[in-house]
This record gives sequence, structure tokens and C-alpha cells, in this order.
Amino acid sequence: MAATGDSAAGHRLNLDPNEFGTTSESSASVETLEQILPRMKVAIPGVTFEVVPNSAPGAEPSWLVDREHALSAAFFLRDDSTLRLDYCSNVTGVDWPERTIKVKVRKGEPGAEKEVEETRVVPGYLEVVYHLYSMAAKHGPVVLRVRTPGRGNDVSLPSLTPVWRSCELQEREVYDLFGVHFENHPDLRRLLMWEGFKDHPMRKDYVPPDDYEYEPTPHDEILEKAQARLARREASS
Amino acid sequence: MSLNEIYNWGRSNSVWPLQFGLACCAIEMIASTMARYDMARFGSEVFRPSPRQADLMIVSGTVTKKMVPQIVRLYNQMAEPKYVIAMGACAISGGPFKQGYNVLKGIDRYIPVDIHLPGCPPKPEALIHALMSLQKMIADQPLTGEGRPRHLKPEGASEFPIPHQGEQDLEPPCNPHIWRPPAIPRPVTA
Amino acid sequence: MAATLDQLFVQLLHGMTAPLPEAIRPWVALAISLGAILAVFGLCFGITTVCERKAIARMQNRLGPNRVGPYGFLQFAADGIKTLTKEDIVPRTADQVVHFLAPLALLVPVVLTFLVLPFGRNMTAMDLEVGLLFFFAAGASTELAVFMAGWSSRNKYSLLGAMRAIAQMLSYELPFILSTIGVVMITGALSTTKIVEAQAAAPGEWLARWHVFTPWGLAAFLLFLIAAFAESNRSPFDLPEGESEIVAGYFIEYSGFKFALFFMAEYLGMFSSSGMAVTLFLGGWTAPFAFLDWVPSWMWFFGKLGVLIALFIWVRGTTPRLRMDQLMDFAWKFMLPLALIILPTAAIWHYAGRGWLGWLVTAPIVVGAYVLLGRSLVGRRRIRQRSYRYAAT
Amino acid sequence: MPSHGGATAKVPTEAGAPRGPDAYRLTAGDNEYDDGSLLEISMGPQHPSTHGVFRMDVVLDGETVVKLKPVFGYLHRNHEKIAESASYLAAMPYTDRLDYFCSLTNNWAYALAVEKLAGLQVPERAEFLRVITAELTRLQNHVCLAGFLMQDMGASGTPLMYGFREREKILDLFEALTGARMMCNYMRFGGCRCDTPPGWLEEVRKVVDRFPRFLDEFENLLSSNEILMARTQGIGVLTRDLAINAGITGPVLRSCGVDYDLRKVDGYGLYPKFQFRVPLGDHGDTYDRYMMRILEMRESLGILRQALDAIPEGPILDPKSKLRGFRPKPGEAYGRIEAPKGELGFYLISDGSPNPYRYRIRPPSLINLTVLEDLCLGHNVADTVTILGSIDIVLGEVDR
Amino acid sequence: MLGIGLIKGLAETGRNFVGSYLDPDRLVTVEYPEERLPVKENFRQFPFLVFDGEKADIGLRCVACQICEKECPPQCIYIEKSKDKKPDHLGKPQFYPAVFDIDISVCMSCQICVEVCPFDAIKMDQQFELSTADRFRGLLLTRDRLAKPNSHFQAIHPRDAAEIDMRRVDERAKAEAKAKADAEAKAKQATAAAPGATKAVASTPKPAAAPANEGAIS
Repeated sequence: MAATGDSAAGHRLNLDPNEFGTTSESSASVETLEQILPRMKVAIPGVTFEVVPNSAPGAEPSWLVDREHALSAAFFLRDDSTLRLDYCSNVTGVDWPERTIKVKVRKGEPGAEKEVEETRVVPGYLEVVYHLYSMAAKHGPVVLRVRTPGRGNDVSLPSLTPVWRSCELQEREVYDLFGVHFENHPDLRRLLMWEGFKDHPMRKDYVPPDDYEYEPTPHDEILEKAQARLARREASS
Repeated sequence: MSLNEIYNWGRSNSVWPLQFGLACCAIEMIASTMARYDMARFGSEVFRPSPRQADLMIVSGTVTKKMVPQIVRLYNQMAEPKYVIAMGACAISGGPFKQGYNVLKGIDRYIPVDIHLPGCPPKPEALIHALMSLQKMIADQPLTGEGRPRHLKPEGASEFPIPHQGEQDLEPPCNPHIWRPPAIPRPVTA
Repeated sequence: MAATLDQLFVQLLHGMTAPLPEAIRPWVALAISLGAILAVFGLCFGITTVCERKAIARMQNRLGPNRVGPYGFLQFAADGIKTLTKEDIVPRTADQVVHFLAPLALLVPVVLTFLVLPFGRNMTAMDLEVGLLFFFAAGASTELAVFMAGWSSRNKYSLLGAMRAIAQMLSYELPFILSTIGVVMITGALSTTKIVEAQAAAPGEWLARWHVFTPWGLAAFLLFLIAAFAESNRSPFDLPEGESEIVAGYFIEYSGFKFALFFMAEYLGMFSSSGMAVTLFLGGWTAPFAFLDWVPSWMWFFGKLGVLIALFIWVRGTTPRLRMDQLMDFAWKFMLPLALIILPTAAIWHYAGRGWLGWLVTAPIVVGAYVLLGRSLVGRRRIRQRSYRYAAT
Repeated sequence: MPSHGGATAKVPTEAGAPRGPDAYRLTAGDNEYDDGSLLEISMGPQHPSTHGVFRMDVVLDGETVVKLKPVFGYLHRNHEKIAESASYLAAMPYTDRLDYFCSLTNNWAYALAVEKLAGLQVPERAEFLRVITAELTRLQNHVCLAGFLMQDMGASGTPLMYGFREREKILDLFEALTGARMMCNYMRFGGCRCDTPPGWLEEVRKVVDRFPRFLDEFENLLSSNEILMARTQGIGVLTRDLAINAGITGPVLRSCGVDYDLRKVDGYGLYPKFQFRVPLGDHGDTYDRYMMRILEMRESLGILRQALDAIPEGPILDPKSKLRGFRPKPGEAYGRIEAPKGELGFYLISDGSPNPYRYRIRPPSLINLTVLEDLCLGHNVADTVTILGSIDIVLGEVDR
Repeated sequence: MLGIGLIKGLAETGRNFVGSYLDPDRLVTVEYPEERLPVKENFRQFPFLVFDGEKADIGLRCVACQICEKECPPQCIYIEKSKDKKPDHLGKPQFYPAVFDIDISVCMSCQICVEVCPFDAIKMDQQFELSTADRFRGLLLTRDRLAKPNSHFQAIHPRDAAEIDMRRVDERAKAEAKAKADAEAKAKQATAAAPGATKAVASTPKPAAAPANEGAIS
């Protein structure tokens, strides 16, 4: 084998953690957002793009696009001659419930500012993440995020299925499990749960049905429920 | 040889499983019919795809709530005498996936199970062992008296109600006539 | 001694019917023969299922049934007892009467076809002058039974199976019959007994005159065999019950003993058409070589039958299934023209003196027709082995 | 690019063209099929050839498929939800049960994603072990696939038996190495769980050396069989553009001539060091999809030979990796590998807690099913079964 | 020509048919209940608890630390800690599990409990013939059914067991040495302080260590 005596093996394995894996190496060939943005602004007037940083070592940052222009941005990314992101690999729904965070804010009179910790409420939203690659140019990924305005039951996003057919089933799944309605999706039905199921189970606040009638090794909440059930049974008998 | 023995000899040596697999365990079920393990030695390689012609339902894998009505219906469609082996942790109790919202915690909530075979997945040998235990169970059954098999009792049902898929869960969550779990007291460990 | 053994069963039957009055004697003889046929082929059915399971198992590097009885040969008894005692389900929506009649309507004609098969010298239950015609007439009516089963079950899969069965069996009926016409032309008789006798070795010859030893006979034999595969719904023509597509086909809703009847009818059909193939082309109960004439004639018949059954099993263990349209293509575009070409070839063979000249003239015709038809069947669809490229790296 | 044959004329020619909602309704207006000319049947969830509990609602005109709707979810066992409430390590045994034929590649994909998330490095010996186990997995997956495909075509078990005969040999290796036949649970973040038992690599070499003989036999048995060729050639033709647009990956993608193998493109693990070729098909039909697997197996054998020759001694786990109390810093990572069925990806979002905030699997089996209807339209019922078989799905991964 | 591929296929199955009588490679069936494949050393099925010595209730290595309970992915372990303590093989007083249940109808044989156990107390068994008609009692393994002697562990996982036994002997030797040193140091102090108390201090670790010692060597 050619690589047997190759010192490259040892070398490769001592890579800087920031460059771990060749995925990030190949992603280097994708232009940065700064290079693309001017072109895109021309193509899609009014689009807002924002970089969402990613602090994991060696992982790619993602681009947040506003939902009004998501579809045209997707078309642009697919059809642009240098980007050619013809392959949408992965569609993920993420639920970010409302949370309170502590922020340090400078307050007070100008000149006499004080750093004060303030609690702030970040409104919840649902997010759909698209991982885009190019099969033609063999580069990627570009991570595209779209967010809903809230976490209600009728939040909607534009469907990207017209751009990439591969989103068809995955968007159905996101609809099923997270409750994001995709506008113009050709066939928006539940994918995994049965028709008539009422909830969206992958949301963080989903409460599963209690069907632990027999639980020999209970823990935490199930233990409590088991105890309550046992108490009821004893009371009734 | 008595009639009882002949009858039991016949049905215990000709257990035709339903060609029906659910998940991981189905692969081990297939493997157990393959050359290495060869369930055919026991006359059980005749996997019938139609429930009408099968004797044994091997519930091999995770039973999801979406799938339960179909499984109960398949069981109802089988002709008596019929047997069930719950193969693998998921079929017995939901197994590793029992914490899931869409997973039924044991198929014995809706249909009577004759043999429980734990393992995740059980080895093919273990399935053959389960089949042998089933054969032994059949061979030992008297045809009269209290210990006779369910299909010979006048009150023994051969069809079981198919649960309905509700808004959150199956309705009813179990068939109380065949599912009677004992209570295991667990003290509060706060 | 050899002659006694050869005529053992004939004598037995004669002895049993001799005390009876002349008027009912043939009927009783027929009834006894029918009983014997049912018993023998019923047992054959049982043994064949076990042998098939064991043989296919061996092809698949495993042992097969070996626990029930000695070497597993009682497996069929266990299966029989179980299916007999199993609950008989008739679907609520099914057409009760037709559903009940279908297995009977399938089994009875199949059993009738055995009546004209010559199992040995003087061993034909009903030696009709038009035996061959009777065979095809009785055999063809099984198609109705299959459709009855599929239709009455009120199941979509069974309906699909029934549709497939009708189309398939009707289409293959043609080459099935046409391939035998050559034999009828050469022997000039429709009686199965006469056909067999015509194939016996002539005095002074060492080789028998089996039709399969002629170019047209070989081709017709293969055609007949292929059609027999299709008529008895055996792999690779088991579309009506195609497990992987339409679950169990026309008998999907049958359970218990009725299902066993279907199963039995399939095997009996296989026996009877193999028996007819033996009769028509493999010389029936005649020995292949004159010096082997001392072996009892019925042994020859059952030996040849066994070889054909083994072939059926062997093919089943090997091939995938055809698709409906390909099945039809094969019947109408390959088998039918070939059967039609074989007819004049048989005539040429007859007039060319049945010797080396006949070989010289007819063999090229048959082989040429086979190659051309085969090429047109495959070539039109551009079916061939491919070569593949690799990505440049 | 091969054009559509007559039989597939109903496939929308413009790749990825969105179709109106009507195209998706099975019984439009409730009485469209009431004239009795069409037959609507539900294949599955219990059907001999839907590879588990998959269901297809098929509308037939005679035996020709007019409409086909896949129905999913009969094996939806909430893997993602369970993983989000358990620790990173606890999700590892669950990945085994995703695509239950290929637990080791699932392990690898998940480990790769976590390693990207936490910045762990894998020692060289562990990388070699990963390559060896992954390629063995590919072999046994493809062997079974070929067998099941023949089974779907109605071969009475013989090719499947031969396939499983070889699979058992590989499973013996897995069992000796990891302790389980199917649910190996072998890889850990930053390496592998345990080193090879004595003599294991020699056993692998024996299996690898004997495997080509089996492949030859298998090809003898089937690849030139007229029935097989007639049943598969020109059936279920997938066009290049549609394949790319629909996110098809793995051998199915390569069967229509797209050169996209993550082992080459991403070069994860040690794959850039190995020499192997990527077979490509030109027709994109069922026969090509079947042959891709057969050819890939031969390439996998080459990789295995190279790996067995070159595997060094050394540690098998990154000393930084922790079994308990593993908490990656907040961030997200997407790790993907070329699983036997296509691109298997894991997308993880960490919020710094011991369990992943979002744990998402990119299942190749599910996404490859996007085009199932396009492939089946205009073909026979019997063909839908073989097309489904040639796409190679495992329901554990489709429904998760 | 039409039919060649078919004949090739027939030849292949024919070869396998004949080969099944001649070549052991072509008849791979292992007749399970009578013949068995050799069990791989690494093979794992369900966990069991190792105990040293003869008696399960004395020699159980488990100290009810509940790590396995927490790490178990399907949560199939249930442990109740004892109120009192028993000395372990080093003589240190430790808790023991008053209740230790494993629901093998849930267990996924993932071996994570074994990996995380710091006390080598839980190991994987290789018994797989567990099919039962008793749904509730047959599949809930209690402490008494789980406890198996170290000799069983040595029999099924010889390499692992040898390594662990070695380590435990070392640990014990070190602990004894340390205890001895401590005792000596104390004795010195004691002799310095009050000569009468020496005997009682030196003899303390002995009875506690005795059963553990037996197990480690057996």
C-alpha cells in the first residue's frame, strides 16, 4: 500500500483541532458570506443575511436568512454559477423555547456607566436548518437557517421543496414533529405520526402520554408516577 | 398414541411462522432461517406471507403505536390454533425505546403472548430455543380440563379488539382482559 | 418373474374385480384405480414436499427438515395433521359458495387427468382413444377454479393473483397443446397408450424410439416442460401466488384444509403434467435401451417422473420470477412461434425417413429458430450484460 | 444522459419540478376511481417485500402503477427525542439500531459528529479499525441487499441464503471484536471501545481472501441470468438531474453516473490514504443499482486488504475523551460519512449540557425514497417491489 | 444465447447441492441444541453481578454507587442502597445494594454499565437461552439471580478476569501494606504513648479482608 510508510498518516492525525476533518478543508473552497453578499443583494433586493457563529471547533458557521426572502435566496444559492449548491443534504427542525438569559449591560449616565446584570426574555422560535452542498463543485457545506416569528401552532415558513426535492420528506417531518407549516409544500401531511395525532412531539415542551402501567425499574418522574399509581391501586382495593 | 398426542405432535412439529418482521429482530429472525441456524430443521421455515395460513406470529421488533392496529388485526386474521412469540426487548416491553412517545410498551397489552424472548436482539440460537420451548409447551398441553389451550375453551376469544389511534395515545391504552401487571412496590428514595 | 412384477398391479386389480358381475366391473375397476391413484400420488405429494424442502435446503447449504420422524420424512404428516385441524376461516365478505367450491373445482379436474396416464404396461385407468384430448380438457378447467378462488375471496391481492393466473394459464395453454401436436402427427394417435407403444424400441434395435431423441421432439419436450412449469404455477412462473409481490395470490384468504387442497392441487398438477411429458416424449413406461426391458414398466414411469420432479425442484431453487408482461412476451413471441415451427419440422422428419437425413435437415431448422426467436425476444429490449466505468480520481 | 424510456414517460421530465397538490392526493375527489377502472391497494405495512413495516399506497391500472404514495412512520421509535434526553454516550447504542444492518457505520457517523463538536482526535490504529469495520459492514450490507433484491424478484431464497452465509462469517468477526452480532456499540468519541482480540486481524484476512470466490459464485448464479436482466434493465430509471436535486446519495446516486462518494469528497477517516475506485453506472436503472453494489464490494475488499497490511500498533482512544461527564462546549456540528446506503449524517447542537440539545440524523434511506414514486410510475406492481429493493432501505433508519 | 445464464445458475445450485454432501463449507448448518458454535470471549448478553468467595450476600463487589443506574441508556437498572455498610475486599466499609433489579425485558445489552463501573462489579453474562412464558417474574432479574461467582466470570471472560483479578490482588496487597504500615506507625505511636493498646489496632483489618481474599484467588 502506498500509504504504509507514508509519514502523512502521523501528520494528518496531529492536525490542529480547528481544522479537524477534511469537511472543513473542503468547505474552505466555498466563498465567505462577505464575498457573496453583494452579488446576492443585487439579485434579491431587500434580503437580510446574518452570520450565526458556531463555537464548536472546526465546524462551519451558518447563515440566517429572513423568511420572506428565503425561497429566492435558496434559488440564488442553487443557481449561482460559482456556488452551485445543487444538493440539500439535511433539513433539521430546532425548537428554541422562550428563555431568560442574563446579559451584562452598561447602564447609567454617559460617562458614569455601570455594568449591570439584567435578565432578558428571548422569545421562543422554531428554526429550520438546511445543510447545502454542491455535487457539481464538490464543496460545502453552507448552513442556511430560517426562523419562525414565534412558537405558536400556525407558524409558517416558505417551503424549499421547489428548489430541492430532497426537502420534500424532510420538511414533512419537520411539520410533523415541530409543527412548522411550509407554504407551497406540495404534500404537507404528517410523515411519521398517524393522521389525527394532535401534538408535535419533538418540541421541547411536549408531554408524552403516561403509559407506564408496569414499570419495574422506574426513575425520576416515572418513579413518582409509579408511586402515585401504586397508591391509587392500594386505595381502590 | 392417543388422539391428544397425535394432535399435539402434528401442531407442535409444524409451526409455520407469519412472514412478518418489524425491526432489528426481524433480521435475526431471518438469520435464524438461514443456512447457519436453519430453522427448517424443525419444520418451521415455511414463512407464510398470508396470516390465514400461519400458526405463529413472531413479533420481532419495536411495536410502534402507529403499527399496533395492524398487528392486532393480523393476529385476528390468523386461524386458530395460533401462537405468539414476543421476540426481543422492544416487543416484550418497549425495550430501549420504551421512553419514546410512539412506542408501545409491550405487545402483550393487546394480544396474548405465549413465549417472551429477551435480548436486543436475541441471537438466532435464542429464537430457536424459544421455538423449541413453544413446541414443548404445545406438546404438553392437555386438550381437556382447565389447562387446555385457549382456542379450545368456549370463552376463549380468538379475536381481540383493535385499539383506536387517538389524539395523543392509543385508546384504550391496553386490553385489561389480557394485561394484568403486578404492582411492584418501590419506596420513595428522595 | 420380471413379467409378474411388471403386471403385479394389473393382476391385483383383475383379481379384485373378477368376482363381480360383468356390468359393474369396469366401474369398480375405475373406482379402485382412482383410489389407488389418489393414495399413491397423495403419498407422493407428501414425500415430494419433504424432498423439495430438503433438496432446496441442500442447494442453500443447509440441512432442511430433519427432526420429525426418521430424517424428517414425517414432516409432511405433521403438516397434514396441523392443516387438517386448523380453523377454517371464510371472510365475512367472501362469496361463501364459490369460496367453498374453488378448492374442490381445482382438485377434481387435476385428479381426473391422472386417469389417462399410462403408469405401466396395461396400467391405464381409462384407456381412451382420445386420451390426450381428455387430458387437456380436464387440465384446462383448473383455470376456472383458480379464478373462482381469487374472485370469491374479495381480496385485492387475490383478485390480482386470479387475473394473473387466468392470463398466464390461458396463454401457456397454447404452446402446451401445440407442442404435443407433433407427437400426435408422428404416432397418428391420440391415445396415450398408443403413443407410448410407438416409442418402444423396435425389435432388433438397441435404442428406444423416444420422441425426445429427435430434434423436433427435444424442442417440443422443452416447450412442453416450460409450459408445464407455467401451467402448474411453479417458479419461475409462480406469478399467480408471487409471494414477494401479491403476498399469496389467489389463495391468500384460504386457511386450514382448503389451503392444503390448493397446495396439493399444485403438486398433483405438476405430477400429471410431468407424467404427460414422460408419456409423450420420454417413452412413458418403456425402457431407454432394449436390454433393460426386464425392469418393470411402472418403475420406468415413476423413475422418469422422479427425474422431472427433481428438475422442477432444481429450477425452483435457482431462478427469480418473471414479470407479467415478460411472461406474456415469452409465451406469445417465443414459445408459440417455436411450437408452430416445430410442427412442419416434425413432418419433414417423418418424410425424411427419420434417419441421419432427418437430423441433417431438421436440426438446423430447430436450432436456427431457437436462436433467432431468442435473439429477437432479448434483443428488442436490449437486455445484455454491461460493463461499467469508474470515476476518475 | 439517458432519456426516459416509453415506460417511464409519466415521470416528470423537469428534474425537481414542483407538482401540484393534486398529484399527491391518492383518491382525488373521492370518486375518481369509482368507475372501477383503477384498483387501489395498500402494500404494507405487513408485506413480504417492503423490507419491514413500510407501506405503499398504490393505484393500479391493471397491473400498471398509476400512483404510488409511500406511507412512513410504522417504525418511528423516537430515536431523536430519546437521544436528546440522554447523555452523548447513551445515544451511541441507539445509533446501532438505526440502520440495523450497519451498526458500525452508524457508530462512526455519530462519533465523527461528536468529535467535530468537541474537537477530539482519533488515534491512527482506531482510524484503521474504523475503516476495517466500516468496510466489512459495507460488504455484509451489500451482500444482504443483493440477496433481498433477488428474494423480491421471487428467487426462492437461494441467493439470500448465500448472502447470509457470507454475512454470518462477517458477523462472527464483529462478535469476536465487539461482543455482539448486530448491535456492536463499538466506537467511542475519539476512538474505539476495545482493541482487537488476539488473532482477529488474521481472521479478517481469511474472510477477505475467501470473499471473492463467493462474489464469483454469486455473479455466476445471477448477474448473467436472463430473468434477472429482463426484470431489472430499463426498470426504474433515475435521471441524473432528478437524483441530485432529490438528494439521492450512495450507490443509487452513483448508478446514474454522478461521481459523489463521500469517502473521496470529504476524505474523512483515513480514506484518502487508500486506493480504490468508485464505480459509476450509465443507466440509473435497477440493474445498475444492483451492479453498483457488486462492484463496490470488490473495491471494499481492496480497501480491506490495504488496511490489513498497514494497520499499526498503538492506542485506540483519545486520552482526552471521557466516558462519563462528557460535556462539549456550546456549538453545533454536522458529521457525515458514506454509509453503505448513502450519506449518513448526524447534526448535533450542544448547549453545554451533558445531553445534546438537538440531535438530528440525516437518514439516507428516507431521502432516497423521495423519488420512489417517480421511479415506479408506469411500471408493474412486480417492479415496484424490485425498485424498492434496489433503493435499499432499512426501516429503522427511514422512520428512526 | 437465451438460456445460458439460466444454465449457469442451475450449474451453480447443482454444485452447491452436491457440495453439501462433500464439502463442509457448503453445509454450514450448526444443529443448534446439540451442536453449538464456540462462544466468543467478547460475546455479551445481559449483565450479572460478580461476587467474590462463596456467598453472594457477603462477597458482592457492588457498592451501590448507582453510576450504572444513571448511565444505563434504557434505564433498566434499579438500585436501592443499603442502610448499613459492609467491608469490601480492601476492608473499607461500603454500602451494598439492598435491591438490585435489572429488567432484561428492557436491557439492550450495550455494555455501558460495565464500562462505567469503577468497581468491576457488573459484567456481561453470555447466557442467552432465556425465553420464558412468565412475562413479569421471569424477566425481572433480582439481586439474587444476578449474583454470580467470580469463577463464572473467569470462565466466560478469561482475559478480562485475569487482568481484573491481578489488579485486585495488587490493590489488596497495597492496601494491606498500607494498613500494615499505618498499623506499625500507629503501633509505634501507641507503644510510645501506651504499650497496652497495640494488639487491638493491628488486628482490625484482618477479618474484613478474609472473604475477599478467597474470591480473588479461587
